Amino acid sequence: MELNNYFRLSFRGITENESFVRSTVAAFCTQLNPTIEEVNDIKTAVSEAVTNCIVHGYSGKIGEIVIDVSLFDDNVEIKISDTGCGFVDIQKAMQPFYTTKPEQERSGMGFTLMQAFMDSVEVISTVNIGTTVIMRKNISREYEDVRA
Amino acid sequence: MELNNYFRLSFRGITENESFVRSTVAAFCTQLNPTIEEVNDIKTAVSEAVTNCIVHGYSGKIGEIVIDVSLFDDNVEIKISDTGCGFVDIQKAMQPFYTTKPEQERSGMGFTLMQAFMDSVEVISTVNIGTTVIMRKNISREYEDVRA
Amino acid sequence: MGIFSEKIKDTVTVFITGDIDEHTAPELREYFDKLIERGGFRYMVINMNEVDFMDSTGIGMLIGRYKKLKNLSIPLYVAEVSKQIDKIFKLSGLYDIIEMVR
Amino acid sequence: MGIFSEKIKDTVTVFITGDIDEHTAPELREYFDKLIERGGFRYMVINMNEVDFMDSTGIGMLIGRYKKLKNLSIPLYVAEVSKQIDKIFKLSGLYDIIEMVR
Ligand SMILES: Nc1ncnc2c1ncn2[C@@H]1O[C@H](COP(=O)(O)OP(=O)(O)O)[C@@H](O)[C@H]1O
Ligand SMILES: Nc1ncnc2c1ncn2[C@@H]1O[C@H](COP(=O)(O)OP(=O)(O)O)[C@@H](O)[C@H]1O
Repeated sequence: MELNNYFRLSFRGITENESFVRSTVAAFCTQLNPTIEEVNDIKTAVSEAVTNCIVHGYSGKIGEIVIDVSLFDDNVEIKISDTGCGFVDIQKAMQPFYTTKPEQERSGMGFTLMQAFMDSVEVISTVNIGTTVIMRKNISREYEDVRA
Repeated sequence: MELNNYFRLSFRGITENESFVRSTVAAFCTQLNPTIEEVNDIKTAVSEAVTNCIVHGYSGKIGEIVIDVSLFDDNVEIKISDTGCGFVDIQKAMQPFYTTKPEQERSGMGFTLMQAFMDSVEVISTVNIGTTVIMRKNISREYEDVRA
Repeated sequence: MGIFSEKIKDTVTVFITGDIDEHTAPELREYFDKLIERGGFRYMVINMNEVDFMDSTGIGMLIGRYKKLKNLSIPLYVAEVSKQIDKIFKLSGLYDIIEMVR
Repeated sequence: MGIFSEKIKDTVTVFITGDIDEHTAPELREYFDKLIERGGFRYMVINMNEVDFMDSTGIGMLIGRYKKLKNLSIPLYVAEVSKQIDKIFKLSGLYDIIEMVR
């Protein structure tokens, strides 16, 4: 599995940047010739993880968010990190509809969507240190091969 | 002059990334409501500086390029850096048609276009350490004000 | 992001354009809640034809509106949901409370 | 990026689509140089209508082709240059050697 390309993006954790960030990740992933559906899955998963950094990790304060995107032959790895509050019970957090901010109308479906739209989701979180989410997705190159 | 938003992008210095990078910078700058012409100017200037990192800074080898984009009330600052070979005579390098790679059909017009399309261009270069180009451009918010 | 509505007989249809995410949700919520407060309709339909993107913040926002309307016995429907948003509706069970109409 | 050409009488017109930059220049150069080697035309026009972007790498590439054609006494023209690329042509004095045609 060879690393063919990568970027790292650090940005201000404000909601204004959400659309910019998911579009940037999606634009980069087009180098793997994904389907439109795969691109949309990636956009959704990125949006979930970035929203969590802003809403939960930094809740109210403004912090920096870092995204690493690595392209391999037929898959992408996306790592999204904050240096915010962190959390303890990762298994509980990943349950559908579990949220610590119901008063803000959060649905608790963030991790569920990340897991549904990506092939794997790994979470590393330490209280007062921060949270890193690592997601991977295979991109089938079938379409490209047919045309080639 | 308040910093309203910023990002830092590090990426592999390969020509495949040029189009991705200039589009990413342009997409971010739309937060200042630039005209189409201003966006195109920024794209061209970014492309010149990134090409220089790849072609001159790292010439042949693959290195990392870092872009910092900072948005202020009515202007943008773009900093583009490589850790490549660097160069000595900055004044000479900035002259129109001056190039050290005429055999590669380089035009020597890179810095000239950066200067024409941005309001200021500053170059810091140290041999064997690398090169940083800092460009600034005012974005007139007239159009937005008229509509508002 | 944009939002506007149209009332025909008993039904108000809300058209959303652009993205539904953490950045746009506050404005969407405000629009919906003013509309609900003003009242004068018996059914609400959200037309999603021009929605480019929605994430789980949208789920929370929709469930919130569903609850407010339920208290007033006003049913909520959606129309013209894109493939990606349809996947999100199915995954989250949203269709159980917000029915799809044509 | 794409490139193709069309010969009508003495004139070959080359159509470029997409971006002209350090990434696409090698393929463009190769196409032009094969076309020039093959010959069979007295004038060359580059139609830029579908070019989305060009930077100074494009200037170098065009000057290179101009020189090759000049050795063969074949004049080079451009057509349908966008506003941004027009600015680049003017700044670099490219119009002095590559004339604009309609
Ligand atoms: N980056 C983060 N920093 C701190 N806590 C987080 C982070 N991401 C997720 N969490 C915790 O995990 C819970 C579940 O997250 P998620 O499934 O995305 O649902 P929601 O965002 O709607 O609450 C959150 O309510 C929060 O307590
Ligand atoms: N990042 C860089 N690293 C090393 N040398 C550079 C760099 N950028 C520019 N130079 C030097 O400055 C010269 C002029 O640059 P420029 O005006 O962009 O023209 P061109 O790229 O066509 O040579 C280059 O030929 C090179 O010698």
